[in-house]
Amino acid sequence: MFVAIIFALIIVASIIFHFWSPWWWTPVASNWGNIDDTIILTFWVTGAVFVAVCLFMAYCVWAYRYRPDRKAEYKPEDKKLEFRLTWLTALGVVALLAPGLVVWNKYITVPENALKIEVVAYQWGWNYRLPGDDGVLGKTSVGLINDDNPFGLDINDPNSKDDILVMDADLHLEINQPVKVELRSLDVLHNFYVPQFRAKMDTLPGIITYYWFTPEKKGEYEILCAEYCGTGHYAMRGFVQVDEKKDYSDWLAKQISFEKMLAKKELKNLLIAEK
Amino acid sequence: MTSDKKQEVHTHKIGVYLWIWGLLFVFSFFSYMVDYINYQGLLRWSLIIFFMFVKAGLIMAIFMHLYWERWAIVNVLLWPMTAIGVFIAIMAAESYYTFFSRMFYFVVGS
Amino acid sequence: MSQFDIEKLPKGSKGFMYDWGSDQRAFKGVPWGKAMMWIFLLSDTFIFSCFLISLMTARASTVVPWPYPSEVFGLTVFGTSVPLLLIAIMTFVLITSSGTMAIAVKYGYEKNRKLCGWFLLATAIGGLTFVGMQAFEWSKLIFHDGVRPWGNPFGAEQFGAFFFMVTGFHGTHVSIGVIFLFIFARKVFRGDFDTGRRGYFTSMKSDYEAIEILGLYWHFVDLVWVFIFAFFYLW
Amino acid sequence: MTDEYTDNKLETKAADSSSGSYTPPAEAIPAKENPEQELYHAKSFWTKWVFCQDAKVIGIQYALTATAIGFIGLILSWGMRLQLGFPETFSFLGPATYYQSVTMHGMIMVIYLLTALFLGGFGNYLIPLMVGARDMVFPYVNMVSYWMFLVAVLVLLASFFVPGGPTGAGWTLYPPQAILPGTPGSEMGIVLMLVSLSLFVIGFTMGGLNYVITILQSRTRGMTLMRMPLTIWGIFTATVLALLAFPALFVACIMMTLDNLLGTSFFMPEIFTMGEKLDYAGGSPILFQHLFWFFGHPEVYIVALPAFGIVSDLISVHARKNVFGYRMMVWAIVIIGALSFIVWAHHMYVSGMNPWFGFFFATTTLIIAVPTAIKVYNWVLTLWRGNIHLTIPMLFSLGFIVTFVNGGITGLFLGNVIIDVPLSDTYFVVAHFHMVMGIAPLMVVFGAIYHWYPLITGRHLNQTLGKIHFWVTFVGAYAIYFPMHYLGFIGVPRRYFEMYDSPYMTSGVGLNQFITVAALIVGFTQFIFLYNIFTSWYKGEKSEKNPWKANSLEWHTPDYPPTHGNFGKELPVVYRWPYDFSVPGTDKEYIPQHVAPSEVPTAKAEQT
Ligand code: HEA
Ligand code: HEA
Ligand code: CUA
Ligand SMILES: [Cu+2]
Repeated sequence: MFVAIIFALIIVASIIFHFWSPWWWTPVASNWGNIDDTIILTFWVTGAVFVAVCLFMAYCVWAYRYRPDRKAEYKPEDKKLEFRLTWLTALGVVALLAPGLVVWNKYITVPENALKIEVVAYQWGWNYRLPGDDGVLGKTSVGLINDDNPFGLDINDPNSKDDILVMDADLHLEINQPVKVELRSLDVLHNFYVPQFRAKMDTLPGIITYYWFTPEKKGEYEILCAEYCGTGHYAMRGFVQVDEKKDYSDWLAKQISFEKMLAKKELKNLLIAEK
Repeated sequence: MTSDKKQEVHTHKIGVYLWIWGLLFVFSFFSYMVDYINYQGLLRWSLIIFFMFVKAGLIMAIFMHLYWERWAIVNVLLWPMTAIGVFIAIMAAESYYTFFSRMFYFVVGS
Repeated sequence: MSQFDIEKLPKGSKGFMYDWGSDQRAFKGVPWGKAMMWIFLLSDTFIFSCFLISLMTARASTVVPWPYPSEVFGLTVFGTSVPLLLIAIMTFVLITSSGTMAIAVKYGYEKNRKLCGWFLLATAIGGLTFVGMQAFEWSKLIFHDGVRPWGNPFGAEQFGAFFFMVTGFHGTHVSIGVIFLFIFARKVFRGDFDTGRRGYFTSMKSDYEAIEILGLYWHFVDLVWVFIFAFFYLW
Repeated sequence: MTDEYTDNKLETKAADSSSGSYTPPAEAIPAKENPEQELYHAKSFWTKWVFCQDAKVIGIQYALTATAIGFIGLILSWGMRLQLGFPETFSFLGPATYYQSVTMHGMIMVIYLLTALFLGGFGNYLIPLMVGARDMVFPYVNMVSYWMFLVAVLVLLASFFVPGGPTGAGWTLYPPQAILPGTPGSEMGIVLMLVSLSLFVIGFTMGGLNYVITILQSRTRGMTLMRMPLTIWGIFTATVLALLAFPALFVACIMMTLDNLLGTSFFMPEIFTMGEKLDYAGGSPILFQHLFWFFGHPEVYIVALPAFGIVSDLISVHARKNVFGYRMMVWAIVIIGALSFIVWAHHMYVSGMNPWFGFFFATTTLIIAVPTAIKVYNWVLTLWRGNIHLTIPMLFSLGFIVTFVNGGITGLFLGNVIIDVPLSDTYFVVAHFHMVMGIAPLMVVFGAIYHWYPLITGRHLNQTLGKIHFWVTFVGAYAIYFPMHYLGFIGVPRRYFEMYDSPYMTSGVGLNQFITVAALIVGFTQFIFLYNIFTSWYKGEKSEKNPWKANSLEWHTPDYPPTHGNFGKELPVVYRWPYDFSVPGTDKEYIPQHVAPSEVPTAKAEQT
C-alpha cells in the first residue's frame, strides 16, 4: 500500500513539477519555433506513456501485493497482446519521428536569400567575418594566421578584400534577415549556441560547418560555447544583438574591412620603421 | 584444456591444400599484375576487390576449414560483418562530404 | 539418441536451427579452444577493420595528394624499376607459410609428429622471413625515402602514419605467431600432445587440437595481409 | 550482434513448422557432449585466494575492485556538485580540477564500475552457476583477465599523481583538445588514460571470450538457449557487444596515442593555438568521434542489457510469476544489441558530420525504442496478477522501471534529430544518461546484490538498512535528475565549471543547490550500504538455502554457498525454463529447473 502510494506520488509530483515549476525554456527568438512544437508533441506522447506505465505498475504493486492465499497467474505468453503493444509503440515512434525529420530537412536546407557570415571560434572566444559588398567570403587558411592577419585570410583571393572583420565577441544581426552561419575553428572543437535561437552546431578545425536561422525578435542574446574545448570552455561567451535595419547599418558602418585593416597596419608599421 | 576426439577426423587429402595453395599464388599474381599493367579507374578497383575476396574466401573456406564447419558457427562469424559494412558505407559518405567541404572552402574558395 | 554422433545431426540451414535450439553446445563438434579462437578472430577482425576504415577515411578526404604506393614501394632491380616488388615477394612468402601451416594442421590431426613438427618449423621460418623483409622495407622507407609517421616527402602526412601503424600492427601479429609456432613446434617434437604433458603456465593438458587453433590464427594473419595488400598497396 | 537476431528468428519459425527444429525431449536425458572439465586445484593460499582460477572468486575480485573505484567516482561527483551548487562557499576546485573530476567521474562510472561489475563481477559469478558448468572454459585466461583489469585500474589511479594530473578532456576524449595544452592533464594524464583503456580492452577480451564460450559451449544437459535465465541472456549479449565494440575504442586509443607521442595527424588538422601554428595537418577530428561512438553507443547498452536481464529475473522471482513473454524478451535483447551497432552517430547530430546522416540515424535510433518498449511492457505485465513480495530486490526493480522509462523517454527526445539540436550538450543530456545509465542499472546492481548476497556469503543483508538505502537512493536520485532536465531546457550547457553570470542561467541557481544537497544525501547513503555489506558478511542473519525460492540452478548446488566446481559429483540435468512459478495443477509453488516432469506429474507447466 505504502509503496504503491509513494510510486504514484512520485509520478504526480513529476507532472506537477513539469507544469508549475518556473524552470522552462526562454521564449524562442528565431524561426525555429517548429522545434519547440516537436518537443511539445514529444512531451505529450511520451509523457502519456510514462505516466500510464508507471501508474499501471503502482496499481499492480497495490492490487497484487503478497497474500499467502493468492496464487499468481501462470501465463508465459499472450501473443495477441504483445503484438498489439508492439504496433502501438511503432505507431508512436512514427508519430514522433515523421514531423521531426520534416523539420530537420528544413534545418539543413539553407534558403537562397540567407546572408552568409562566418563565425570564428578559438580558445576561448568568438570573432566574426561578414562578406562585405560582394556578398562572398574570401578563402582562409590556418597557415596564414599572423599578427597582421588574425583570421588567416588569403590576400590573393579577390573576395577577401572587402570582408568585414569583427574582432569582438559581439555580433549584430538584422531582424528577419535569414543568416547562414559558417562555422570555423582555429584550434579545437567549439559549438556556436544561442539558446533563444534553438540552433547549434560544432565548429571544427579543418572543415567548415554551418546552420541557418532567421532572427525574429529584437534583443540581446548570449552566445554559449556548447562543446567542451578546454579549461576556458565555460567562459567562452559572446553576444548577439538583433537590430532593426537602421541600427544594424549603423553598426556595420563602424566595422572595418580586411583591406582597411591591412592598410592601417601597414601605416603603423611604416611609422614604427621611420622612428 | 579438453578435447573431444571422436568428431575430430576431418583431415583431408594433402592435394586439397596444395591446390588452394597454388590458386592463392595465381590470384596473388593476378592482383599484382593489375598494378604492374597499371590499370586505372573502375577496372582497377573492381579487379582488386574481386581478387581480394577470392583469396580471402579461399583462405577462410579451405585453410581455416570454414567450408566444413556447421552453419551455426559460419553464420555467427559472417553476420557481424554487416555492422562493418554499414560502418564502411557511412564513413565513405562522410569522407566524401569532408573532402568536398575542404575543397570548397579552403582550396577553391567560395 | 543415446550416443552423441555429430554425423547424424541435420546439416545446412536445418542444422543451423537444430544447433541453436539444442542444449550443451551451440557449435556442435567445435572444441572450446577452437570456438574461443574463432570469436577472438572475429573481434580482431573488427580491430583491423577499424584501422582500414580509418585509412579509407583519411585517404578519401585528403586534399593533399596521396602518395602513389606503386612508386613508393617500387624497387630498382638491374636498372629497371619494378613496382611493389618487395611487397609481392612478401605476399608470396606469407601465402607459402599459410600453405605449410595448413599441412601441419593436417598432419597434426593424423598425429604424425615428425611431419607436423617440420611443417610448423617451416611455417615459422616463413613468418620470420616475412618480418625480416618488413623490417627491411621499413628501414628503406625511413632511412632512404625519409618517410616518417609525422610526414613524408611524397604527399599527405597520413600516408606514413597509416603505413607504419597498419603494417606494424600486422607485423606484431606475425611476430607473436612466430613465437607460438616455435613453442608449439618444440612441444610437438617433444611429444607433449601424445604424453599429455602439462603446460607450464596453465598446468593443463593439451593435444593436437592446439595446432589447429594456432593454424586458425596464422591463416587469419595471412587473411589480413590480403586486405592490407589490396587496400594499402594496390589501391 | 546481427547474427543472434537472425538465429532466433529462424529458430522460432522452425518451431512452428516443426521440421528440422529441435525440441528437447520432455524426459529423456540427452547424451553428454562436453567432457568432464578438469579443474585447477589450488595448492597454496596464493593460488587459492589471490591468483585464483575459480570464476566465483574472480567475480568477487572484479566486483570489489569495481566498487572501490566506483566510490572514487562517487566522491569526485561530490566535488563537482559542490562546485556547481555553491561555487562561492566551496571554491577549492579550480576549472582545471573540475574538468579532471568530470572526466574521471564519467570514465570510472561507465567503464571501470558498471562494465566491470556487470560483466566481470556478475558475469563471472553467475554464468557457470546458471548454465550448469563447473567453471569458465579457460580459468587461467579468466584469471589473467582480472589481473589485467586491476593493472588498468592502477594505471588509471596513477594518473592522479603524475605531473599535470589526470586528463580533463571529458570522458569522450575528443581530439584535438584532448592532447592540446588548453586542456588539463594533456601532459601525462591523457597518455595514461589511453593506456589504461587499452589494457582494459585487452583484459576484457580475455574474460569476454570466456563468458561467451562458456555460455555457448559449456551448458549442462537440457540447458537450451531458450531455457537460460534472462540474466545470462543479458550478460551474454552485452559481452558479444563488448567484443565487437571495444575494438573501435582500442583503435581510437592507439591512434590518439600516436598523435600525441609521435606527432602523427590522424585526428589532427591544421591548428593554430596559443599563438603558434602546430605541426599537424590534414587529420579529421570527426573520424575519432565516429570510432568513439561506434564503440560508445554499444557500450551504453553493454551496461544496460545485463541490467535488463537481471531485473527480469528479480521481478519474476519476487513476484512469484513467470517472466511474461520470455521469447519476446530474448529477442528484444538480441535485437537491441544488433541495432546498437547502427545508431552510433546519434551522439554526433551537431558535430558537423554529413547532415544527411541525421535522417538515417534518427530512424534507426527510434526503432530501438520498439524492442525496448516491449521489454518495459513485459516487466510490468509480469507484475500483473503476480503475488508480489515487496522485498528489497523487488523494490529496487520497481525503482529501475520508473527511472528507466523516464530516462528512455528522454532518449526519444534526443534521438529525434531536430529535438537534439537545442538539447544536445546541455544538462538535458546529463539528466538523460544519469537517469537511464547512472540510476537505472545501479538500481539493478543494488537489487542484485541484495538478491545474491545470501548465495555468496550464506547471510542476508540487514533489511532495515536496506530499506533506508533503497528509499533514499531511489527518491533522492529521482529528485536529482528529474529537475535536471529543466536546466537543459533553459539552455544550461554541460561541462560548465560555473554558470552564474549568465542572465537566464541564474534562474537555475536554486535548482542547482537543491540538486547538490540531494546528491550529497544520496551519496552518503551509499556508505551505509557499504557498511551493511561489510558487517553482514560476518554478522548478518543466516540464510537458509534458496531463501527466495528461485528456480535457477545457482540456488540448487549441493553446497551452500557453492564451492569450487559448483555442482558436486554430477552436473544437474535441466528439464524446464527457470520461471515455473505458481504452476497450476500442483501444490508446489515453484519448480526448479532440474526437476523432471515425472517428479511433478500433475503440474500443467508449458513445455519450454
Ligand atoms: C544505459 C545507458 C543508456 C541507455 C539504455 C540509453 C538509451 C537511449 N539513449 Fe542515451 N545516452 C547514454 C546512455 C544511455 N542511453 C549516455 C551515457 C549518453 C551521453 C554520452 C555523452 O555524451 O557523454 C547518451 C546520450 C544519448 C544521445 C545523444 C545526446 C547528445 O549528446 O546530444 C541520444 C540521442 O539520440 C540518446 C538516445 C537514446 C535512446 C533513443 C535510447 C533508447 O534506447 C531508449 C529506449 C527506451 C524507451 C523508449 C523507454 C521505454 C519505452 C516505452 C515505455 C514505450 C513508449 C515509447 C514510445 C511512445 C515510442 N542518448
Ligand atoms: C554509471 C554512470 C554514472 C553514475 C552512477 C553517476 C553518478 C553521479 N553523477 Fe555523473 N556522469 C557520468 C556517469 C555517471 N554519473 C558520465 C558518463 C558523465 C559525463 C562525463 C563527461 O561529461 O565527460 C557524468 C557527469 C556528471 C555531471 C555533469 C558534469 C558536467 O557536465 O559539468 C554531474 C553533475 O552534476 C554528475 C553528477 C553525478 C552525481 C551527483 C552522481 C551520483 O552521486 C549519484 C548518486 C550515487 C549513486 C546512486 C551510487 C553510486 C554508486 C557507487 C558508489 C557504487 C557502489 C556499488 C556497489 C556497492 C556495488 N555527473
Ligand atoms: Cu569553446 Cu567550449
Ligand atoms: Cu547512444
